[in-house]
Amino acid sequence: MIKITTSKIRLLAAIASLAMLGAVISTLHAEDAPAPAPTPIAFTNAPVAAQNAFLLAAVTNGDPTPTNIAPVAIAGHNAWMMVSSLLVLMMTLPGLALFYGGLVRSKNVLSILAMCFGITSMVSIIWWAVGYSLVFGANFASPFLGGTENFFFKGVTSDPNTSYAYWVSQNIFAIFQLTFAIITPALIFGATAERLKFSALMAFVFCWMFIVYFPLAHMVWGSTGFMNGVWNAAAKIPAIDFAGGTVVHMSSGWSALILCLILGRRVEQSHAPHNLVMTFIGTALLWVGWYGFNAGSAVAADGVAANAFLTTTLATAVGAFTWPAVEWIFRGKPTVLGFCSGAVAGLVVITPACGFVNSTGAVIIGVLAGVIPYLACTILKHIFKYDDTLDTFGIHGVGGTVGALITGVLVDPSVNANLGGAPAVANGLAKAITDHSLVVAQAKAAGLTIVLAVVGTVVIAFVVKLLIGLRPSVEAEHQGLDITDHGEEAYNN
Amino acid sequence: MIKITTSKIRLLAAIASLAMLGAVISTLHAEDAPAPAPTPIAFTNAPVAAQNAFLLAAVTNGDPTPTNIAPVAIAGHNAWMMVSSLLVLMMTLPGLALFYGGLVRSKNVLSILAMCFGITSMVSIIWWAVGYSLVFGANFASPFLGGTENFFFKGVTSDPNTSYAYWVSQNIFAIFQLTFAIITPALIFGATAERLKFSALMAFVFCWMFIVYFPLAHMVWGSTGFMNGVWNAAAKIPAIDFAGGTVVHMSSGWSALILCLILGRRVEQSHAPHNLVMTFIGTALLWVGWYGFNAGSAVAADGVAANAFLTTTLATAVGAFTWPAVEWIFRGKPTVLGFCSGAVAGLVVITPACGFVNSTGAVIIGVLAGVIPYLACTILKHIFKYDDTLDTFGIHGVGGTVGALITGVLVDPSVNANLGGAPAVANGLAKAITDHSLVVAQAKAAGLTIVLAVVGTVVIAFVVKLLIGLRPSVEAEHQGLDITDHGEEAYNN
Amino acid sequence: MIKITTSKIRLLAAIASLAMLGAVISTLHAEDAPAPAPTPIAFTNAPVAAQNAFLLAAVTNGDPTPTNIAPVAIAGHNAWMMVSSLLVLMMTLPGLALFYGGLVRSKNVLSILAMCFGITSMVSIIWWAVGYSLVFGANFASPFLGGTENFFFKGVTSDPNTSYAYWVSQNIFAIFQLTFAIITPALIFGATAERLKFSALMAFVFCWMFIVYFPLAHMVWGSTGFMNGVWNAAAKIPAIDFAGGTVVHMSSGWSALILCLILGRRVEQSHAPHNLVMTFIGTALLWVGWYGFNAGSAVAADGVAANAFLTTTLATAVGAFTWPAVEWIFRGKPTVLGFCSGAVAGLVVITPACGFVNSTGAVIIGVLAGVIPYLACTILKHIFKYDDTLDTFGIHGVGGTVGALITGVLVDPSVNANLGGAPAVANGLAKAITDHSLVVAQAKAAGLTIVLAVVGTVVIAFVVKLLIGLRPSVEAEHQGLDITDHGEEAYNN
Amino acid sequence: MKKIEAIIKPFKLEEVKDALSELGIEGMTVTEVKGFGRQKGHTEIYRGSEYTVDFLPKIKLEIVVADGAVEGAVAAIVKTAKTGKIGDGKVFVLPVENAIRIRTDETGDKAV
Amino acid sequence: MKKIEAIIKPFKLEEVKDALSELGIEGMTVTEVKGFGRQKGHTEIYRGSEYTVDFLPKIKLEIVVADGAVEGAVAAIVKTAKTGKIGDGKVFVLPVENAIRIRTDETGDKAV
Amino acid sequence: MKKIEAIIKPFKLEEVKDALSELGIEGMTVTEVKGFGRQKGHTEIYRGSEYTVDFLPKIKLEIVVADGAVEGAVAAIVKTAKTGKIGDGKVFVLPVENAIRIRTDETGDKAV
Ligand SMILES: Nc1ncnc2c1ncn2[C@@H]1O[C@H](COP(=O)(O)OP(=O)(O)O)[C@@H](O)[C@H]1O
Ligand SMILES: Nc1ncnc2c1ncn2[C@@H]1O[C@H](COP(=O)(O)OP(=O)(O)O)[C@@H](O)[C@H]1O
Ligand SMILES: Nc1ncnc2c1ncn2[C@@H]1O[C@H](COP(=O)(O)OP(=O)(O)O)[C@@H](O)[C@H]1O
Repeated sequence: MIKITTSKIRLLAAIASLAMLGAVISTLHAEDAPAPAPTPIAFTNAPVAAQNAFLLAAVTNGDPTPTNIAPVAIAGHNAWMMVSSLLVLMMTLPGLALFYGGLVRSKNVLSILAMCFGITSMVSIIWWAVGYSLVFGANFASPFLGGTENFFFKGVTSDPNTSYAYWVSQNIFAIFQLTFAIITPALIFGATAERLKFSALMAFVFCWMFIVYFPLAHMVWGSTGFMNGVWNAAAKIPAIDFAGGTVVHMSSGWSALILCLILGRRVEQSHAPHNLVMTFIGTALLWVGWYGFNAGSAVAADGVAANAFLTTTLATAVGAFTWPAVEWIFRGKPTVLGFCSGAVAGLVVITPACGFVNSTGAVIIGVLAGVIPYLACTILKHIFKYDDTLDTFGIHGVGGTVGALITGVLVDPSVNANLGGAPAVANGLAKAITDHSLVVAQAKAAGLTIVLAVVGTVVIAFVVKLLIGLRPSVEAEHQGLDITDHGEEAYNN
Repeated sequence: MIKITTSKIRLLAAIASLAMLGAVISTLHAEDAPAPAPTPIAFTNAPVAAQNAFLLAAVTNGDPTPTNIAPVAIAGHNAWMMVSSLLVLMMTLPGLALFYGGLVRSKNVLSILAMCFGITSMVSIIWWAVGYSLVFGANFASPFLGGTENFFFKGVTSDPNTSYAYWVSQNIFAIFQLTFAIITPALIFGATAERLKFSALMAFVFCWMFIVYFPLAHMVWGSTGFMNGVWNAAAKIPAIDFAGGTVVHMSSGWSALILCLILGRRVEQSHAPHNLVMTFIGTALLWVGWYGFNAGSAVAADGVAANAFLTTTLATAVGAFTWPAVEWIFRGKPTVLGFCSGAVAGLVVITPACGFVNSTGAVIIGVLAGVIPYLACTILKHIFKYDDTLDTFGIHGVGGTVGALITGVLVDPSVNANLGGAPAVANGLAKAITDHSLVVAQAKAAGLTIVLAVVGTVVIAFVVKLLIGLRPSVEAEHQGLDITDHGEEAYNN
Repeated sequence: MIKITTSKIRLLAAIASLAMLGAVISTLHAEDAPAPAPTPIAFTNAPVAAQNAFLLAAVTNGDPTPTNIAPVAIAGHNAWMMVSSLLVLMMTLPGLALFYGGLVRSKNVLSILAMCFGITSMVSIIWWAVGYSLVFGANFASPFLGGTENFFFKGVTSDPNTSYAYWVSQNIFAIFQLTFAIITPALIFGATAERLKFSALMAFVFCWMFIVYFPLAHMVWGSTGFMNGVWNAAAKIPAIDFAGGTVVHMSSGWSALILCLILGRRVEQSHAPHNLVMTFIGTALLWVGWYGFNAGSAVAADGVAANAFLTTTLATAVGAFTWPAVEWIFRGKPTVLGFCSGAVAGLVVITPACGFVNSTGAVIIGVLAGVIPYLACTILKHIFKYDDTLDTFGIHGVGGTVGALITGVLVDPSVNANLGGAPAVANGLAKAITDHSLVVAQAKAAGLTIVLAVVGTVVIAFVVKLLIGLRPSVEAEHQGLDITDHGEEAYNN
Repeated sequence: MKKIEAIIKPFKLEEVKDALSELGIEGMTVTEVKGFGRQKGHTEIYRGSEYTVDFLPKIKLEIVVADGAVEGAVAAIVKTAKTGKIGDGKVFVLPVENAIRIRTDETGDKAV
Repeated sequence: MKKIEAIIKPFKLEEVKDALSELGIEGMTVTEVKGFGRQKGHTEIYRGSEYTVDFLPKIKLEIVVADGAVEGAVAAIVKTAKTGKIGDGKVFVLPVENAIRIRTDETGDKAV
Repeated sequence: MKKIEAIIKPFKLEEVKDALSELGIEGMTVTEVKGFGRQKGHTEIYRGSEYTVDFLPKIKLEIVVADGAVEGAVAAIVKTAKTGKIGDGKVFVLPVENAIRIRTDETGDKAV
């Protein structure tokens, strides 16, 4: 028999009405696509010099515009971007799920896995239907949202979308970006672990994508984005964020803080992680997968990717060294959770910076990552007494904010020629770097991100609370969400 | 001291005689290799235009034939195919092993791991000795089996085998295909989990490779294959199967059904999975690895791979959304096992279609994958009361069959130019697509696959039963196969 | 409050003084860099023929020297080397940690994870500061150590370091090599598991990198290296070691033997692995990651990498087949640990050979790997009664030595043109291959490696023992190192 | 009141539980234990090391019942848990002085 | 001397332990057990298969105390472990004939 | 008949088992338990949260023996399990009214 409970009806109603809302908003400013570029010539018709320049550009991620030959997907770049995409997917499934899952009690581990899986599947569908277009489309010609032209992946073929990459198939680019849209909301639920209903989660994320993620991602990475300093000549805030310090970590971290405050503390007191080996595996897979996240954000297998690869490694290793070293000095013992936390913090803080700083910058970032989030998780949290279960705010919120700001300080234009490209010159980014004033734009971008995340989360959380409620009953919390929300137990005999 | 038990002698005898048989059969029709192509010219001696066309073809997986320069292994494609190969290996070790292993009781988990590992190692040896040649060789000039020319990997060098890929080293291609030959028989043993002797498994798989897999793989993918619609101008059944709906999933799924019927039900009644986190990790690694399986089946990092990457992602996400959604509606709760099952079902059903359908097709496939295998596992299985322990038939058999058929319906020639290539025109595939009649060829291919799998399995199972027996004693089943077959326990203190 | 214990002060003192020592030694012979090569011409200024030759060389890892155009990082190779690097990182985190961690008691599993993580982070910092330069620098012009020119990654940019790879960014190459420098010392601690203090480990590894690893790696792989037969025309011992039979496996395996002898036996008697599934996952990830290790050691996605990919697969599969087959025959049952051990042994023995032997050679190596380390772990160990907890010596020491020697026997110059390159001709390697006398050079290289590892380990171990002690108290050993060294427990509820 | 402690083979648990339920026994407590006895263990070999497993997995059932119910309960356990093979286990009967149901504060026979 | 065996809900362990400590009871032994009783279990569904979970996780406390301390200890357990919901558990009191502290060879009441 | 319950340190299990076997005691049942007592636990810190571990891993041995064998068994346990350090554990002796061997229906002293 079909069981339709009231809460399920409310959930569906909530989702449906928000879908409406999203669709309405998203078509409001729909305009025609920008005028097409002049017709390119066929490779075979181009002069030999142009052909060769084109081929060299193809394998080194150069700019083919002068050759007037239409760029095509090139094996080396496509290969790297497919790998990067599957690596970032692996960060969520199983990486983050294990990292978080190991830290909760055994009676709640499945609820973590279900949240990661539920978000992955739902966000994929939204992304295909409207999300990709709202972020990377252009026909709104708006600094705040993309366009409608790629709804339902219309026009998302194996040819490149040259607004974002000359040599990578657009369908791979779309999936690569999907994996970011998946992991971002999944990060939030570390802060609310062990006391948020699965149905509430799904409704929350549905709304959050439209209200927080899509606008923010467009502002930072969209070709017409408000804060896209590197690629949008008209960016009002010429900030830089290589792989998502604001879009991914700050947005999720600050939303996590607000949501955990709204939820209140857990019923049962603090507890030990149920399986630190699981958390360790998750950490290791996050690190490995993060190369797709960071070096993949070059959207090419070029020198910028190579630099991001290097800086990611160093910052993570130094973070993983510093955090337990601090523990060893102040607490007497270096812990495995300290190693894991330091590595993740290093990854978080280097994220916005990885394609813009050199190896020395990366080491400095690693040290900061081992200290500041450590203090946030141990001292700040105790002072303010919020129950950030798995320290999402402490690591992603604080770490992301540190990363956004420090990128403005440590930026080294010699590692990334795009920092001096035409758009950067036009919108003032290049000058800000020479003047050492980039940190101002970074602070503005960080501030805007915090406002959007906080306001968005407050609104959505109260709507969801009203419609279907956020917390399970106290009984259910005692019994564990695995049985009450999913009717399963993780471990049997 | 050496313990030679009777069953071991019988096992060796069985293996040896089948090896004989295989070798005899395989050399029966050995003929000379086909006439060599006209001698190509050296790159440096070719005209500049040809050189440039060659280089462009090299990085975009184009056809170099017009340039008359011999193709070579190209970094981007080789890189992608090495990655794909290791991803598909990861699907079996540890992916499938964990997916299956988490679902059995803790006293049988090692037996699952041992089966995956045993198959991996044995099939690798067979593949090197004769398998690759029997599938991808040509000197039998037969639609049903390959040839003898590559026995013991003779001639399998770092140069491309241009019958299958212009720009990928043949040794990588051979290993890539090996990973398919490994996972296919490994899938079968989900249906017979907890009640099949390890020795029986090894003997069964040995025979099954020769009788079912090698012929089937040649028919579908061999350059002279009976059902190879895309590449064999002389294919009798011009069907399509991008990454193995028939070869991998139908063959294993239907063989699994038959084998579990022959074995009979387990002694102990139904039980809960011993570790759903393990199953979850396995699922995630299957998903991640499947990109090698599906996008790797383009045997290049080109636009077709890119499309397969996209469709695989969408179908899987939608499958993972639909299955637990159906559970939520009909059973009251979405389960983690539902997410895992839906994802795997999505992956199975998209497999034959991934390089041939567009994103809308992928979403439709995802929905079907979340519903039809669900019904097979919950209703069909109860009606017919077969003990398909881990639902290999329900997911791979049923899902694979759905995939094979639906590919014929949803095929979109605009995503894959090969569907209109010369062989496809010659054998009628191109016309079938325009006529919307491809599903007929697909049905024929599916039917032939079922017949081969069923008959092959019946014969082999009875032979193995006769020689060494299939099931452990009831005592052993109670104690668990880990101790009785391997003398080990998975978990200690 | 800050807890500064005596042992911590001693540890810091030890590390500091060794850092001094290292720095002093490393600058002793610092000289100017070798004379720069003639200025290359820009791509656009080169003749078309040269441009095309350059482009073909770029995508096939050819030698661009004749074109006189400066090589650049090429997408396909960069992509493969980024993938290889993250694969080798994955071998340590989580691969090796799980492989070892599953084999110890549950009260010591975190100590294994902490050692892997601690080594990863500390070695990364040393590598950035001085290690890379000491191995791959050149300004000492010494066969025993590199140079100072790349201290703190000075000059390590996204352009290639053409002494080691024409088409790969140097920063990726530096990280790729870092991952080798990480896993090598991490291997050692299998032999001493369950009875070595974390602080002692860190101090030991710090010293060991300077005294054993950096010199050895330079000797074998440095462009001016003493035993670098393939690339150094002036190599005194023209030996070959494709991916680290001597540098990685022999050095760690022999050091492990010595260190476990110095430590003495564990307090508690032998025990069963606490989680064989964990060990299985670790094995699978080691296998998957090892493709980065072996095929990545071509430092290009070319035909040599392709061959290494093939041979690695075959040797591993055959090793994984042989070891449990031997168990089945002599002990009555094939074990999962046998499969895992055989696979790892296969990987170890093929490591030095993978880029130099053909598929038949790989199969022979697999058989040897399944038999000789098996005997070392079961018979040798019992005869000499050393407590090599997790058989690091049995598998890596013995297997690495077998691999180094057998490479000299099975080498096939047809799979790797570099074996007949100019340096190989100059230093006698090419002749040794034709004469079938290469095994002599291999034996010399192996002998030198053993001497360095043994002497280095003895010295370091006694120094560390003196300064901070090696073993925990008997009480601590009973309680388990997880609580005593890290204040955590792996598993809770 | 008596406490019946039964050590049985794990796969017999369901059957024994059902038999006791049929007798109207509504409560019991189950523990996973390891048993050492006449039933031989086995040897496991991990690479070179032999490891003797003497302790085999068993289930311990604890059931507190009124004096009058002891005999029936013991008989039911013995009957359903028997396979006739060594290692079937034991039943022990211990005196209990009092029982309290936490929820209701009931004591004595009413509490079990 | 008596042995008190209390079967309680897992999340009550800390509270009960603290209550006993306040009474000056310095030792106890805790086992994770599964309980079968009036408290209904639930049904888990794994794909097609239903799986009924009758055995719910409980904690068993064992405390050996001098005769005089029994009453207070039992009262403390009952009070703190009570939620008033079905499944709160039981307390059983069994006779103990002797107790020995391994470390010191002390016996009887001094040993507990 | 008596039941001896011994709470010991985990790494002493093998030794104690061997000592009992030498006395001719052929059966026992072992449970992993957590003990709370005079032996101090430790504090674990997970990022910011302190977590006090009072319950330490112990092994509970249960051995039912004929009355005459009690003394020897207890002495053997105490002797082999002693390290002299706090936390060595306890031995309790409880009366048993009956024992039945499931396999053979033997009862009383013959059953143990
Ligand atoms: N004297 C004893 N005291 C406590 N438990 C015992 C005793 N003897 C046997 N047992 C338990 O009963 C189980 C079965 O005993 P065993 O001697 O193997 O076979 P059987 O019950 O057929 O005689 C043992 O594994 C152990 O758990
Ligand atoms: N007769 C009994 N013997 C041993 N344990 C019992 C008995 N009855 C109940 N229990 C234990 O007490 C727990 C709670 O009992 P239950 O009947 O569910 O609720 P309540 O204690 O509220 O009556 C059970 O789960 C079981 O562990
Ligand atoms: N009164 C008691 N009742 C039941 N178990 C006890 C009691 N006192 C101690 N124990 C058990 O004995 C173990 C050892 O006791 P403890 O007080 O730590 O040291 P010692 O045995 O040296 O006095 C405890 O961990 C607990 O399991």
